[in-house]
Formats: sequence, C-alpha cells, structure tokens
Amino acid sequence: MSRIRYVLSRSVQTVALLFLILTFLFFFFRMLPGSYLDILAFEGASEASVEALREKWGLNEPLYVQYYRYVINFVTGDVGMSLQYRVPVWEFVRMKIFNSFILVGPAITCSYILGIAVGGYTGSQRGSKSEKYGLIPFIMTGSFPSFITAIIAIIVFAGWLNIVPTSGMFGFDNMYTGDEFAWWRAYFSADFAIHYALPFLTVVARYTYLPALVMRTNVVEVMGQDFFFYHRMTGLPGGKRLRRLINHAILPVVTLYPISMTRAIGGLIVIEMVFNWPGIGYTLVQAVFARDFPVVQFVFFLVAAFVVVSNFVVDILYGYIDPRVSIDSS
Amino acid sequence: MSEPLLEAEDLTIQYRTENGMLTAVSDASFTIESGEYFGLVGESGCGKSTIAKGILGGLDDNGKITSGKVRYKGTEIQDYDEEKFNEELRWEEVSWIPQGSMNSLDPLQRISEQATMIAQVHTDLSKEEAVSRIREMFDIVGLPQERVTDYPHQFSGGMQQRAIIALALFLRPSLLIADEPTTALDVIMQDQVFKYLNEIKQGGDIGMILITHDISLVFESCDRMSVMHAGQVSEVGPVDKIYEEPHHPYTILLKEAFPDIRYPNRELGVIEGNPPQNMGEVDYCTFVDRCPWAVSECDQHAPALEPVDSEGSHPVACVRRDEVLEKYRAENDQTAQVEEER
Amino acid sequence: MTESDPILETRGLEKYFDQNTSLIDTLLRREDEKVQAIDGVSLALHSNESQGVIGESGCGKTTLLKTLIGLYTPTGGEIRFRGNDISEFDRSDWKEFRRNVQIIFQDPFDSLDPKLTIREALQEPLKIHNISNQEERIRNVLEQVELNPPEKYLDRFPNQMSGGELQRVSIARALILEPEVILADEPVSMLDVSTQASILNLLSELTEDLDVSMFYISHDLSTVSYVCDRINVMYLGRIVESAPTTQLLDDPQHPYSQALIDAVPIPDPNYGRGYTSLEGDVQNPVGIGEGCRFRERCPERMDICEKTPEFIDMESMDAHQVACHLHYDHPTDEGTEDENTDEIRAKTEVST
Amino acid sequence: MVRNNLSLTDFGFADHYVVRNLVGALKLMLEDKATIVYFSYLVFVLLLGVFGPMLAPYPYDKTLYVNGEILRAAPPSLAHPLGTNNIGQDVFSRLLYGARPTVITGLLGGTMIIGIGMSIGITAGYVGGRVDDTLMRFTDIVYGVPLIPFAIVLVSLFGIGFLQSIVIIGALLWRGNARVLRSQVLQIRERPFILASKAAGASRTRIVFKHILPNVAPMAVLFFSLGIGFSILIQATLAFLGVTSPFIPSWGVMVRSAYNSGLMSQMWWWTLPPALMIAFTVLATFMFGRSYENIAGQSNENAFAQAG
Repeated sequence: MSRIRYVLSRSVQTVALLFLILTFLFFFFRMLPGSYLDILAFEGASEASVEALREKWGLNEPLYVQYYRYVINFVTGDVGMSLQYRVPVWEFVRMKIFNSFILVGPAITCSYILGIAVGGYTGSQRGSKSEKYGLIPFIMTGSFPSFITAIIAIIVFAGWLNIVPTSGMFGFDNMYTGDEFAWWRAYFSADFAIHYALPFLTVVARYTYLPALVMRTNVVEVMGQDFFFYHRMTGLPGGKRLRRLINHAILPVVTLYPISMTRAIGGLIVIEMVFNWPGIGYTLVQAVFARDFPVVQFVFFLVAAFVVVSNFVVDILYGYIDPRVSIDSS
Repeated sequence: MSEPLLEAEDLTIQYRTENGMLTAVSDASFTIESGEYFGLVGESGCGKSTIAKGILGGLDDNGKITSGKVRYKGTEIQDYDEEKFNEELRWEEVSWIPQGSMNSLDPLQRISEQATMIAQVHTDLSKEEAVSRIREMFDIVGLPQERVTDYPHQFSGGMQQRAIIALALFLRPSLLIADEPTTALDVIMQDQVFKYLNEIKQGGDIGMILITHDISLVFESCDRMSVMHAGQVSEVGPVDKIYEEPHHPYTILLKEAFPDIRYPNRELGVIEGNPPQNMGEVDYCTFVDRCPWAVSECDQHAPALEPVDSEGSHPVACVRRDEVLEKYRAENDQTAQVEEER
Repeated sequence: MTESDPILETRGLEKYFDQNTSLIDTLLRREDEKVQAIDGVSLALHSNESQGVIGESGCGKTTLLKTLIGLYTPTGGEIRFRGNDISEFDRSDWKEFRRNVQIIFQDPFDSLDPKLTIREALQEPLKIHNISNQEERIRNVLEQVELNPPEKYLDRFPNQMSGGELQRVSIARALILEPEVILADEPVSMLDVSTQASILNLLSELTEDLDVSMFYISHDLSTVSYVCDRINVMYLGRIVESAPTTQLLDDPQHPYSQALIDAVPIPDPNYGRGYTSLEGDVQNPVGIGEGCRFRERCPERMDICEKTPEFIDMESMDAHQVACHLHYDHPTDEGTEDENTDEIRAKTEVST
Repeated sequence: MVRNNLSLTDFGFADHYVVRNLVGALKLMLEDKATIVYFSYLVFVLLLGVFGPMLAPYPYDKTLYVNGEILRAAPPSLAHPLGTNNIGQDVFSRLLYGARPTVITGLLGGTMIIGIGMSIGITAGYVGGRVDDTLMRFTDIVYGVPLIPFAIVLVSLFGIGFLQSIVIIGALLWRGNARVLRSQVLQIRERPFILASKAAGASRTRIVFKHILPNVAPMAVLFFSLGIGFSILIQATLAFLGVTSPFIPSWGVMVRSAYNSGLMSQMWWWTLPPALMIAFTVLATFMFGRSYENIAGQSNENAFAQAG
C-alpha cells in the first residue's frame, strides 16, 4: 500500500483509539465507589448544599446522558469543572501541565541524546572493556527509585554543598514572578535555572539507561549484518559507514521515546513531591485522594492521548525512514 | 608472460581465540592470470572464504595474515590497512559478490543511491553518470533498467543476486571475488546467474575467483581451480586435468562423494571423519586421519606443493602424489567406469 | 488393508492460508485472496517404496509435508493412511498414525532439544507410546544409524556433537518406533559433501533393509535421484509430473521438469551442458486462479494453457503421469481447437 | 561466551533435567566475580529479613530517654550506631525491622509478577489465535496505563494497606514479561524439535512442560528477579507517597518520615541508610537477573529493557 494509504489507515486507527480511551476512562471513574460529594458530606456539609451541587452538575441523570453531554462538551473544548476548586479543569490544570512538561520534555530528550551517544559508542567498541562495563553506571542510576536519587541529590548538593536550593521552582526574591511581567519571562531567569538543575538531573539519571541499552544492542546487531560487511567491502570510508550505522540503529530507539515519556510522567509524581515542583504529577495524586474525578479523568486522558499520538507520529516517521514498512514489494 | 593478476605465496591467516591461534589458512599458494575464472573448492571450514576476505582486507578484527605474500598485479597488498584498501583496491580493481544476497544490500537505500555512493567514493563520476552506468549493467545482467531506483526488498532472491553482480561490475574492476554466489538460490536461478557470468567473461578481460563447495559449478564454469582441505591447498591446476587425473587423495575421494545426475545409481564414495581444527603451527598433512593411503611421513611435516607434470601447471601437496591415483584405480576397477565416460 | 493399497495417499489435497490482512482491509470488506500453498495434490506411497518430491523453494513442498504429518489441517481433499481417511480419526487412530509416521528435519542443530541429552531425546517417543525395555531399544537404534559405540553418545548434549552425528540421532529418533513411513525434509542440504554421502547411503539402505517407505523432499535433484525410486516434480502447489527416477531423468515430459533437469550442473568439464533458456521468477502464489501455473515462464506456451491441465497417465510410458496440455487430446469443442490438437499430436510423436 | 548446558556428575536427584539446568547455570554464574557480589548482597538482605527483628538492640517503637528527656536526633554513637530519629527511636533497630517488609514485598510481588506474566505470556504464545489476540490487547491496555498514578487510584479504591499495595503492584507489573515471554514462546513453538515431538504424538502439556518451559527458564528467572526489584521499588515509592500503612516500619516509610521532618539534610544518618538499602537491593536484583540471563539464556538485552 502506498505511503498515503499507510498514513490514512494509521490516522483512522489513532482517532478510534482516542475515542475508546475516553469512553473507558469516563465509565471507569464513574464506577469508583465513593465520590467527592460523599467526602463533602463526611466533612459535615449540609445535606441541602450537597444535593444542590449534585443537581448543578447533573450527577443524578442516568449515566448515558452524562456520558453524552460529557463527550459533546469535551469535543467543544469544555472539559468539565474541578469539584474541589470549582474552577474549569482546563484553567486549573493548564499551568501545571506546562510546568511538568518543562521538566520532562528537555530531560527525556537529553537522556535520549546521551543514551544514544553512550550506547552507540559502547556498542561500536565490540568485545572491549567499555562494551562490557560501559553501561553499568547508567543501569545503576536507572534502577535507583527516583525519589531516592532525588533525596540523595538534595542532601549532597543542597544540604551539604548548599550550591542549589532544596526545592521549589522560583526563589522568593525572583523579580519576574510579579504579575506585570509576561508570565514566560520567569522561566528564563538564572534563579529558575538553579532550581531546575537538580530535578532535571534526577530525571536524566533515572531514564538514560533505556535508550543507552537499546542503542547498544542495535549497534552490535547492525554491525553483525551482511549489508554492513558489504558496505565495508565496497570501500566506504569510516565516516560514511558510521552514518549508515546510525541510520539503522536509531530507528528502534526513536520508537521507545513515547514510552519513556509516559513512564517519566508516571515517575514525575514523586520527583515533583520531593522537589516541591508545581507540576501535574502531585496535583493528580491530591485529585485522586479527593475523588475529584473530572480532573483525574482529564489528566489520564491527556497521558493516554500523548502515548497514542506520539506512537502515531513515530509510526509515520518510521514508515518514512524505513521503506520496507510503507512500500510493499511490487 | 605478463604479470599474473593475483598471486598468493605461502599465505597463512590465523584467528586469535581464547585457546590460542586458530590457523584457518596455512601456506596457501596459487596464481590467477588476468581474464581467467579460478575456482576455489572445499568443504565448510576449509579456509576458502578466509582467503577471499584476506585478499580484500575483510578479515574480522581477530584475524590477520601472519605470513606469506599476496601480490595483485605485481604490488604486494598483504599488509595494506583499511585506507589503502579503500583508495587503491576496493571496487576500482577488485570487487566482491557476497553469498547472502538477500540481506547484503542496504534495505534503507535504493540500488541507484547505493551505486552513486560507491561511485562518488572511488571515482569522480557525477550522479547521472553513475546511475546511467548502473542502468547499463542492469541490462547486461538481464534486469529491467527502470527498476534501478527500487529498494532491495522489492526484488526476489534471484534478482537481488543479479543486482549485486551489476553493482560489482559497474566500476569496471579487473577481478571479481564471488563468495558462494548462488548457494542461496534455486537451481534454475543459479543457472541464469552463471549464464550472465559467462557472458561477462566473453565480454571483457575480467578475472574471477569463484568460491564454492559445489565442485560441478567449478568444473563447468572455471578455467583453473584449487581444492582446499582444512586450511591447506591440496591441489591446483587446469580444470580438465584435475578432472581426468586428480593426484591428491582428497580430490579423488571428493569427486567420488559428489552425486552426478547422469549416474543416479553409482555408489557414492564416503570420506570418514571430519576436517581437524588446526591450532598454531601446521606441520602435518591435515588430511592424514581421513586418508586411506596415509603413511607415517604424512604426519611429520606439511607436504610441499610440487608439480606432477613437466610444465609445472599442476602442483599437488601430497607425498605419494605420483602413485595415489593408480592405487585408487586398482582398488576398485575404475578403468571400466572411465572408458564409458569418454 | 489390501496389499496393493498405498500406505499413505492423498487425493486432491488442498491447503490455503489467508494472508493476515490489516484491520482496515477487513473493515473495507476487501475479499482477502488466499495463498494457495497446495492446490489439488494427489500422491500414493506404497509399502517399501521411497518417493521424492522435487521443486524450487516456495513451491509448497514443506507445507505438503507438514499437512501429511498432521501439523496443518487440510482445507480440501483427503489424506488416507492404510486406506482410511485421517479426518475421521479418533484419539487412538491418531496415536497409531503418530507411531507409524515419523519426520526428519533439515537443520540437524535445531531438531533436538538443546536442554536434553541424547538418551532423553530418544526416550521421549518411547515414553509417549509407553513402550518397554527402552534402554535396549535405544542402543539398537543407535547402532542401526552407525553411531558406535552407543555409550559414547548417550549422555552428550546436542551442542557437543557434529552436524552429521546429530542428523543420525534424528534418523534414530524417527526409527525407534519402527514406523512404516518416514517423511524427510531436505535431510542433507545443511551437511558437507562427505557427511552428505554417508547419510544418503544410510537412508537408501534403510528403505531397502527394514521395509520402511519414505517421502523425501528437496530442491536438489541429484541427491533425490540417488535415494528415491520415484520422483514427483512440484510447481507452485501442484504436481506437474510423476515418474520412476531413471525414466524422468532420461525423458522428462513436462517443460518445467526439462528445465529443472537441464539446469543441474554436471561435474565434468568437457560435458558442455547448455544454459537454461528459462526466464523470470517463480510467481507469487496469491490468487493465481485458473490455468497452468507455469504458463508465464513456459517456452512452449499455448493459449489452451489458460485452462488448468489435468493430471493424466501417459499411454506411451508406464506409471508416468504429467499435467500438461502438450500431452493429451483435448475434448474438441471449439473449432480452433482442432488444428491445435493435430499440431500437438505431431509434436508428441517426435518427442517420444 | 554463552554456554547453556552442562553435563553434571550423575547422582540421582541432579539427573532431573529442570534441576540440572538451574543448578548448572547457577554454578556457572558464581564464577563471575560481579555476580557473586550481587548474589551475596541479596542473601544478606534475605537473612536480615528473617533474623533482623531478633538482632535489633531496641524494640523499633521504643522511645529512648537519657536522664529524663527524649534522646532526639542523636548523631551516631557506640550505643546507637545509626543515631536516633526525631522522636527518639533507635534508627539502627528500625532499619533491621524494616528489612522484613521489604523481603516480603519482593518475594510476594515477584512471584505474582512472574506467575501472572508467565501464564499469560506462555498461554498467549503457545495457544495463539483469538486467545492470543485478546490476552495481548488486555496486556496493551495495562501497558498503556501510567503505573504509579493508576496504583494510587487502586489504592484509594481498596484502602491503604501493606498487603493491598503489594497485590496492586503484582496486578500491574506483569505486563512487561508477559509480552517478552510470549514472543519467545512464539519463536520456540516453530522450532523443529517442537514439531518433531508434536509429530511423535506428544500431548500439549508434555510439550509445554518438557520442552517450552526449560528453554524459557533463564528468561523466567531474569523476570523473577526483576519482579522482586520492581516490587520493592514501587512499594517504596508508594510508601514514600504515604499511600501504604505508616505503622509497618518499612524502609520506604522511614525515608518518608525523615523527608517530612524537614531535617533531612541535617539528620543524614536517619535518611541515607534506609534510602541506600532500598536502592542497593533493587540494583542487586536487576544486576543478578541480567547476568543470569546473560550466562544461561541468549543474553537478550531487550528483554531487560522492556521489563519495566
């Protein structure tokens, strides 16, 4: 099937999958026993006000009506109200998602670049010491639970050496946090940088082992293939052969990128808590405890959607780079 | 007589392994004239592929030529390094046809892209010239010209092998090294490939080393040949001479063990045992344990490669090189069989 | 079962695989063409007879073998063991069938479980069919395949033995239940010439000494002709010709058999064998439909070849069947048909 | 260099092929120095788990007094090798008590993970067809779900508890090895020696137990040890998030209380020991599993990478 048909069939599948996830999450959270309102009642809110709230958000109607209205609102951009703070979910969540993404995006990308470089190097030194032990440090930091790496980092760098603040995203005296400046300027201040350093390093330390390991296995495998030996025999100089090697070895690593991102979002909860980073992770935990399911539902949907969309993008990229996938033998 | 195209003199190649130096090839000597098809026959593990890789610097990183000389058109190339091979020898002078054609072409590149890449490394041909040359080669090996921009996975097995032959020829080398070119192909496809190889031979003066375990291919398509056993060259010579009067016990028995479709009921000769793994210095005949006519002397030192005929074109590495054939024929009344063939 | 009844017989055997179509294709209700791996194969193996099945890779011979032994269930036609149809077999019939029909595979290094010793590998069939005095049977069968002394091999693991030795153990495992039929899938193609010769001798002795009949499939005509009394030539899922070995080699009737035999290299420099004139590649067996499957590549192609030829007996030769329009008179229904038939008849006189 | 089977001296019990393969591989592993280090560390933690509480000098919840007032945040001394925490309890005793829940988490979680993972993976791989598709779609869904948030949702469902948290981890973490084991079984299923046994009439159970399991064993041991590591890791994370019962003094809870006390950097002797113990235990299980697979199996690095 030609490339266009391949892209078309993949996009149809993606949209169908997104819809499926939305439905699954909606019904799953509705079935959870105990809702926010029970907690309110438990904290002594009067019966009348609880009933009024239930009425306001239409929680008495049969489930499918709620579902129908939820989907329509969702598609038109209104993703419901946070029960806790009575604020539209999107408003409440927007900045927090941005903060989390600022941390995870660059960290995972950097861990992939580092992983590919180290994996590529150790893979190419076949049989040498570095191939056998080159990855041990990354596997070590990769297997430490992230909150422990975070705590050890804080104790060493913040506690003893005191070169970095222990937590938070901005210092009190950060002049840009005032509201007259554009909101994004604060993110480029030096103060933000020193707050950003430790969490960034923790994420990189935790998630570099995966790309490094997979890259090394691929490099070793590609170097053993017949076409690589054929390239050598046709007299290709080292530089060109290296380019061919990277072209082949990098493909599977790229497909792992979305999976690492989702794992990182999962692991972020602990890191945000330790570093007091106002990201989505810890907010999600509090929302779950408070049974604020519109927020939880929306965040879960975002995470799942991120996985599905990035898999779609990677598939298209893969189809584009590797002709065997998208062009069938005539 | 002009300089031989390729000459190997007492070539020894060894691999570094945990338990010592494995000798894959010991004291191999043979010469190939320009425009001549030379067959290198032997069972697996006899070192024929190692010699081919040794000539073009394709040995794995734990293998190297430990002694002896290899001369290509008179210049010694046995201790060239990667750069020298790339600049002076590979693809302009000597090109390579691999065995596993199914995965020897880079799956991410079109054939034309791979051809232009090779051309730009070795010559100053422009992109268009390179592509037109490879199209011309596609025509010679019987492939449709417009398919030159296809990806390897769009070709069948036989077509990929012919594409690889086209790639090997398109810079007009003077020596082709073909390492078991048709082992992975069916018999009709193999026949087509050899038809084109034969046409190429008539066309220009291009020499070829054909490495194979199938002795009938060598008898049919080559001018001279050499039989190898466990790293040692047993016998070298013109193909018809070796067919009529093989003088090395291994060649004799190998011919008998080979099924011939014209005589399906002929009893196949069996060669006992397996070829040995030689570690370190090889100062014995590697066929000694499997040879029915072995004598004590065969075990003391490696047999010299001396000619059995007057003009020295048929060297044999066996102490009893003159009497073995008569002994064999006496033992099982071969004479009747030979008359009927002629 | 009467004496003349064949031990293992197939009638119009068919085995189709459906291509794994993607979700989208099934959604769009695209009719997925079937891969017709085997399309109407009829063979008959009599006791104490060894038949060869020869064909290029992709012609369906391995699928035929796996269907014969029951690893695949046929989509059409029937397989008869000692005269009765195996589709009606119950558990005990299958057990009896499994005891009497054994298989040898191509790759010696992969046909024995790497985690078991040779003794355990040979014990398994005996344990399955709970046969007594296992130790003694194992010893005899190892001697039968010339692995002497048996004690030397019993406690070894497969990775401590050579290709030739392992293939002998596979043959021993096939023989230990004293089967009536052995199916061999290219048993020697992975071995060197010297070990190949010894295994071929062993196989041909077996079929003569112990009355075992054998189906031997391979792409290499010279080894098949050495071992088998009769050869079936297979092309893209169909048998195109079947004849006694010498008769087929001397006077092949089907154009494909001629090309196959002409293409085999001869180990004789002054024989001067001509190169094959056949062009093109084996077609892809998806949805080929009607007609002789060789017609694209056949040098003597006629327009009658659009119709599928039947598998008929050659009158002029005994026990020689062929499926080609060159060799039989057509039901003369259309006008144009007539010249064709005379021209064919003329052709057949010349060639016999 | 991979050697996957040994011929052992012939004494009765060792003759059974399962025992022979495992013992053989283990023997081979102990020749590799690094593996000995990890293996002995794991044995040390195991012993700690069994005998820890008996060796502890003070009961884990006893508040210590020194001439009348609570010995708060005392730095390490002879009497208290790891000092005391902010409410005067001896850190060293709590550390010894903390080993037991960790060992239980590891073994229970690991067994659940390998149990579910193997049964789903092998059934899907061997049976194939519709069963395979449904099982694999189910695994994909469990794979798609972000682990820790979903675990928290389940914990808030079933209530905060030590055993509940392990069951939840076990119910989620089997996904990695189910997928890898299935692909390995798919490969083995087509190999000639399986077809030969099938052709000889071997029943499905015989083939699975006599041929498939021994060839999958090295991978299963890798996933068992990874399962132990991941259970401890995730359980400690949940404990740190305050999602498991604070009364059972596991190392995770110790780190959490140290963190919450705000004196984390000053009272390093209270925070670092439990943190490092968790980290090294998890690391030891990963490295042990990896080297076992390297020596006994086909050194499949991707399996390790996908196990998460």
